[in-house]
Amino acid sequence: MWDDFINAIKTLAAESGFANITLLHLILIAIALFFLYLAIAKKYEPLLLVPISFGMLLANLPLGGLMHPELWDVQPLDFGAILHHGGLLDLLYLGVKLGIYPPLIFLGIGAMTDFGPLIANPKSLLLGAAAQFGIFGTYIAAMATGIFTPQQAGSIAIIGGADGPTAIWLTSKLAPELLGPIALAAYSYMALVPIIQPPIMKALTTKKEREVVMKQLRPVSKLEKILFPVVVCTLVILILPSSAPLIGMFMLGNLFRESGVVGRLNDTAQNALINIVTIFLGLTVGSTASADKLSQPGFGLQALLIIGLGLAAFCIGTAAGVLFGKLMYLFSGGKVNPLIGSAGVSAVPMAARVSQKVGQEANPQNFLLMHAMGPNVAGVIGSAIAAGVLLSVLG
Amino acid sequence: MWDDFINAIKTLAAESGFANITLLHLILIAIALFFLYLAIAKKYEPLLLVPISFGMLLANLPLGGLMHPELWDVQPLDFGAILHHGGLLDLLYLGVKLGIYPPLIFLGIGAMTDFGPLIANPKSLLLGAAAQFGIFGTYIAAMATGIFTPQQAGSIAIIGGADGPTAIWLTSKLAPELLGPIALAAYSYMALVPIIQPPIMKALTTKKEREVVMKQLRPVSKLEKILFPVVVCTLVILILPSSAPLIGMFMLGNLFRESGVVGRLNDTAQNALINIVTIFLGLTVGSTASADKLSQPGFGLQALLIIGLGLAAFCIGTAAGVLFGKLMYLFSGGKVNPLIGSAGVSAVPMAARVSQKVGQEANPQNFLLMHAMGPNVAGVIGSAIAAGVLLSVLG
Amino acid sequence: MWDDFINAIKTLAAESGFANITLLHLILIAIALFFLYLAIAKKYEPLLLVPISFGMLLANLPLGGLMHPELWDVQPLDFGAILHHGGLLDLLYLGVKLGIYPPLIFLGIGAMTDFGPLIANPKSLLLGAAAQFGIFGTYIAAMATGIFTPQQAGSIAIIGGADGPTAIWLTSKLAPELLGPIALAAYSYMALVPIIQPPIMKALTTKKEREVVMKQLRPVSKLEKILFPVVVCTLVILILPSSAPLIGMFMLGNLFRESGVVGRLNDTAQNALINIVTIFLGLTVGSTASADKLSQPGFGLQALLIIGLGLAAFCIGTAAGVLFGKLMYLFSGGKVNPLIGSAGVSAVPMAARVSQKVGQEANPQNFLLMHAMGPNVAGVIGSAIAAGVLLSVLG
Amino acid sequence: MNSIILTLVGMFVVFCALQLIILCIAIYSRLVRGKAKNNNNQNISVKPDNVEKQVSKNNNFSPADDINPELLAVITAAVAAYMRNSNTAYMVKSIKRVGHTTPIWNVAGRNEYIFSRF
Amino acid sequence: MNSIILTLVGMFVVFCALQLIILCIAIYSRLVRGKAKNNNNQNISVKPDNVEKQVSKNNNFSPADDINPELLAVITAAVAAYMRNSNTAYMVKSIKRVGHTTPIWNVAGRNEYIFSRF
Amino acid sequence: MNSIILTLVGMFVVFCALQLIILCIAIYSRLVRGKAKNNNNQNISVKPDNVEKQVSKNNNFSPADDINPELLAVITAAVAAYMRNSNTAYMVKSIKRVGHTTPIWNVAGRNEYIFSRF
Ligand code: NA
Ligand code: NA
Ligand code: NA
Repeated sequence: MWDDFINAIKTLAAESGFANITLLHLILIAIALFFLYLAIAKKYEPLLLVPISFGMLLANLPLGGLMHPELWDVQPLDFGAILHHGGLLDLLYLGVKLGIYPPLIFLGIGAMTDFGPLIANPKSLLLGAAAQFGIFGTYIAAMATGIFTPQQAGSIAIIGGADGPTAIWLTSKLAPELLGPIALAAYSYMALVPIIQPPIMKALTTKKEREVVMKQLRPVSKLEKILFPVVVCTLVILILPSSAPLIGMFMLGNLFRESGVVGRLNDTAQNALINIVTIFLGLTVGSTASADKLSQPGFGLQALLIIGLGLAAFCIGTAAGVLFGKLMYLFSGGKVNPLIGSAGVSAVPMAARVSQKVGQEANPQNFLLMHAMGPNVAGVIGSAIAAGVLLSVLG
Repeated sequence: MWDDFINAIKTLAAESGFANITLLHLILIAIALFFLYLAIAKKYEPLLLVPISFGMLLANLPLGGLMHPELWDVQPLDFGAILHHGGLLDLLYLGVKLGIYPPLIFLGIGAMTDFGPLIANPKSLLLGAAAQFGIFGTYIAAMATGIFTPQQAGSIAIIGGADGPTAIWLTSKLAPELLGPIALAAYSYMALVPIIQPPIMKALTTKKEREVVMKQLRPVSKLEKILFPVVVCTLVILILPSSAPLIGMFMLGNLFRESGVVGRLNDTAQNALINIVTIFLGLTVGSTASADKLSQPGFGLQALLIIGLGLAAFCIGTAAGVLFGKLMYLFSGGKVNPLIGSAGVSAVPMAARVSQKVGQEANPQNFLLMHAMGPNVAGVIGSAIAAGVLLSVLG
Repeated sequence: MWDDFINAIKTLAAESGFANITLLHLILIAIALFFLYLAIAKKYEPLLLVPISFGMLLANLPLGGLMHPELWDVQPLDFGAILHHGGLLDLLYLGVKLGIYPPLIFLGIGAMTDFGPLIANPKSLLLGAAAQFGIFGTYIAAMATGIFTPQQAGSIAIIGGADGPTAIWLTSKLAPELLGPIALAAYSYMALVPIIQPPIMKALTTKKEREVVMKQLRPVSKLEKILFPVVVCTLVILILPSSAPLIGMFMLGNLFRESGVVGRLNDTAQNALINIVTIFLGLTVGSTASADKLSQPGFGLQALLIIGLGLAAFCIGTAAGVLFGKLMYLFSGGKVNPLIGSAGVSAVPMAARVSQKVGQEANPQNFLLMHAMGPNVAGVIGSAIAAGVLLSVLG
Repeated sequence: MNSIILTLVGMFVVFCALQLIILCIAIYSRLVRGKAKNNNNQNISVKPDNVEKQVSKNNNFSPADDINPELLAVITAAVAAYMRNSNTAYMVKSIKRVGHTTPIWNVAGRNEYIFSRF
Repeated sequence: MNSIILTLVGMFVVFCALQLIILCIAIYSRLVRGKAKNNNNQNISVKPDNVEKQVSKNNNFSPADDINPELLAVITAAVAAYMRNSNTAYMVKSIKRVGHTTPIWNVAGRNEYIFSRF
Repeated sequence: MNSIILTLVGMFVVFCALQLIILCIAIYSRLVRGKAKNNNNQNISVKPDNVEKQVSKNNNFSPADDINPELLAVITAAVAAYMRNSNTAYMVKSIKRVGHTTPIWNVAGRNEYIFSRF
């Protein structure tokens, strides 16, 4: 009987995580804990980074069976196998893979977004367009490295959109094998916007430009705000049908908000629904960064390049926004402060706050926040369109 | 390189919605915008009509790929194909097609419904029964047109139930090809109850009848309220098993409410859960009214007939309720005001308010609201039973 | 025409529940109503027992078609058939069968759990370990009856974990045919903890032991609370990977709570999400106790044995906890009150309150609540580990 | 099935089902109320159960009385506190319930809910 | 497709789309505001509709003014009520909005929501 | 596997796992508290971080003290305001927390949450 006991313990020990852990597991656990630290102690986009890094932690404790990367490498997907053999995170990951979660998050973000400043100054949409050069410039750079497929390059480039759900949505369609690192890079750099942007903004502008006080925005009527989501959604989807899931749900959420007649739905879209989806999305996206999946040769190099290219994407986008802002400064006869251009990268509302802060450093009487909110939300629309282009061309 | 650029733009342009839009798309977009206008500006049942009409708008922007009607025309359904090729709305539409959303909405409605007035005056259940003649009378009329199958006629008839989830539930089972128009008609006419009902009510009653002041309802104890959902659910499902999904969840919701021991579940059933389901249901039901689906010949005529028959259904139901109310007036020796009969069509709480308003016009001291709530909620039970009969016989 | 009418009524009557009800249906309906009574009038764990007993009621109204047990008896499961032929509760039951609901409930419970008292006095974890002897002792007893398979015995034994989601999770994997009775027994005995435990606690302790006043717990810093879920989750999953779904989500929920940076997610995890899942879980677990499923010979005996063994499990667990408490009393030189040992069975927070109450009876100045919370929450971790062992060995 | 037959069958089933419900409600209501009356006669002292019943008898749905001067003052103060910076003078002339009238039971439930959060 | 071509195409599409949106906004804004101005000229009496418009013009986002002394006192009292049993003296020196500035419309909506629950 | 073996194995694994957790908690608690003590010695001025720690030390769970007279008065007034139209005299004799005792940290979190909504 003692022997039976010892044997049973030995069997369990052999099936334990301690007996099956590898160096790669340990490295990835350390990375997960590092991002958890950033999320909690440094408050780096905690709403996403806490679930993402915890998902990454769970996926790298060996044999937990929560996530089975091999189920997702088959083309086409075998949904029967996923249902029969999938773990908890495999099943929740269906919502990512089927493209359900990111549009639902956009629904909630739409319900939280005030397009008033954009409607009051529609020209700021152009700044939101210019900043998308961060995406396409990075695409060129990623292709130039020669180690990424066009699909992978497009997914890396979308980090420059500074918009998490868009990045996850596009990557899950183009290059799901890179989902974990790209999501981590996207959210980390979004949290780092206050550090990344100011030097670029100051380098590209003169103090005189930064001191420009913009004139107060006109009030926007309720009717204009209600028409906005309907018009934008119709136009953008007619131009670029592949952007429909993101833009459609984004604008539906905003219509919930502005119509004022569906308070219940508005409340749920920006609370219970988006929170539930955020938990599921974060956990499962994080769990794609598992040692089982990432042990293919060359992945370490790819991950390092993603970190570098992601940073480049933010820098290029910021620079393009500021430079286009300088153009508008010139053409408007000095009425536009070029600092609001950097907000065009999205990263709502962080980038707009950075514009405000840098502006106030140059001139304490300068309140750019509301003016920067225009390009800021325009950047979300802009990156959704850019993602649509990348999906149309590369998908 | 310039040629490459031009070619790429040309390809994208050829794949754009502008290049692929047809007249039918434009008509349906216009209809969607019209219903959106009614929902927001006129407050016509906005909780459902905003998502429904937005879903219709999204489904008619060509090539958006959110909804693929061809996936749903197969018999039996190919769920693998839906998962592999479905868009966002196809996937959410699974909840309609599998019959999940309407019962969950009934769960929430049950949690919001107070059956107190009905328990205090159980005879008002008969008024809720009489008003269901609107359903069956319309069935006769729809069959008489000769262009509908019995299943389609039953789905059109259920508009007379004045109960959105019941109509959607039955139609998705009997005649899913008509889901969009029937849902739009049902919710529009529910919003129009204050305009449709009063002339019929006044034409069928004398001033003396309308002036009847009914005696105050007795108080209802907590225990009676707790027993009600259990008893009704058991009885109705034993009589008509096909009504189980609707009646079962309706009464579970009400038990959450009245039991007083599951406040958390009650709260979630009538808030987060029903709101999430309402968003998904509305969007996807609206998206079934897409040009791709509706281009079959004869659909325009069908849609027009649905509008006419739906109106007839409301009128017949109202008239039947009022006439039965007159019967009760006679048999009770003038103690029952026949105006509360019209509330039996459901359309909670609008129809009960109409009874109150018309009663007060005849006699300013007349407060019929609580008395009309009895037939009003009875109408919900009545139409769920009627839907069960239609499903049993035609399904 | 009269004949047609009579025939149609006859057909409907023949398809009605009244015509198809059997004695077993009636017995199970009576049992369902009895548990509904306990849940509402006696407040026995109403959050779960109201949905469970209502689900049981619905599943035993014949021909309702909400649940089809025959779909779940196939090995391996035919998900296509479930989607094509399943009723509402079959579809919701997928979340139980695929192991999704219990971990999500653990997410919410984790978000509601304060591990402070456990961190302040880590030794109380041993009491949470000792009480798990209730599980394994019952396993020996269940196997000794000779009528259960090892899988069934393991599922019955887990009742002794006094933790509903863990019991449902393990049973749905090992012996789904017993899910209904086991869930009912688990939640009923959890509600009966204030009746079951005190006699055992008093019988095994002297008055002097019960009078021991424990010294005030040290304050626990925020950092210690944040580290706890991460450390415990990592350790436990490395030791026993099969416990990952429960422990992982439990600790993620707790991290949401303690990190303080994801208030939105914390709020949703412990409200909307857990409530929605509780409704679905309760309803479908209850509906597995249907006459259609339970008509196999010998089931009655099995059910009676489950009732007896479940009670034994609680008694053994309580006794083991108290006895281990006495050990700690000895080794600590009388500083530990053995009464806190009984809280190790879980049943949060009921068992801790029982410790408090029995302690105060012996010494009115004795406040054991906080000290008993340590073993109490340790018991949850302990039973999740025990469930993992059972799954590893028997699954 | 002929559509007229279906109509007859349908209306017959609907009426039968609802008539049966009426019967059941009548029966159990009599039982419940009979029992409640007995209880009232026996126990004069106000137990929690009876308090509930009494409160439910006060359930007279008079929306006009529902909002009393004190509450009005509190609400006015709150509105004033919020609105101060918009340069307009406000006077709360009427406070209307939005949505349907709330039975006293809901109010009681709501209060319990509010206090349970303290 | 060559990566430079893709970049050109992408930026072209993004700019075109957003330029088109600018056009549309410009057009419908002019229509809406023209109509609103006409309405203002015609109706001097303050109708509900106009009140809405006026309030929305007060939408000047001055966070500093948003919290006035009365409200500060109320909040301070509430904090004090909660915190009394921790042996520390508190003084509310500054109250900051957490999160983004709330437009007046949100405040109005929130108030309506609060009152609808009474 | 023999059921007694399974029991031994199971209890062994449960005890080992929890014992390991005890070890880890003991180790990291010592580290954390050692560090906190050092910080306290070095910085006498009250920084935000330290305030948090001090508050958490006041976490003494005395439910009786939790509700002070002022708060009682506020609640009484609120109850009175709601209940006025039911013809009954009320006196708030005791206010009990519903559910489990709330640690001070929860109160702090709740307050932050409430204020973030202003
Ligand atoms: Na962007
Ligand atoms: Na009806
Ligand atoms: Na336990």
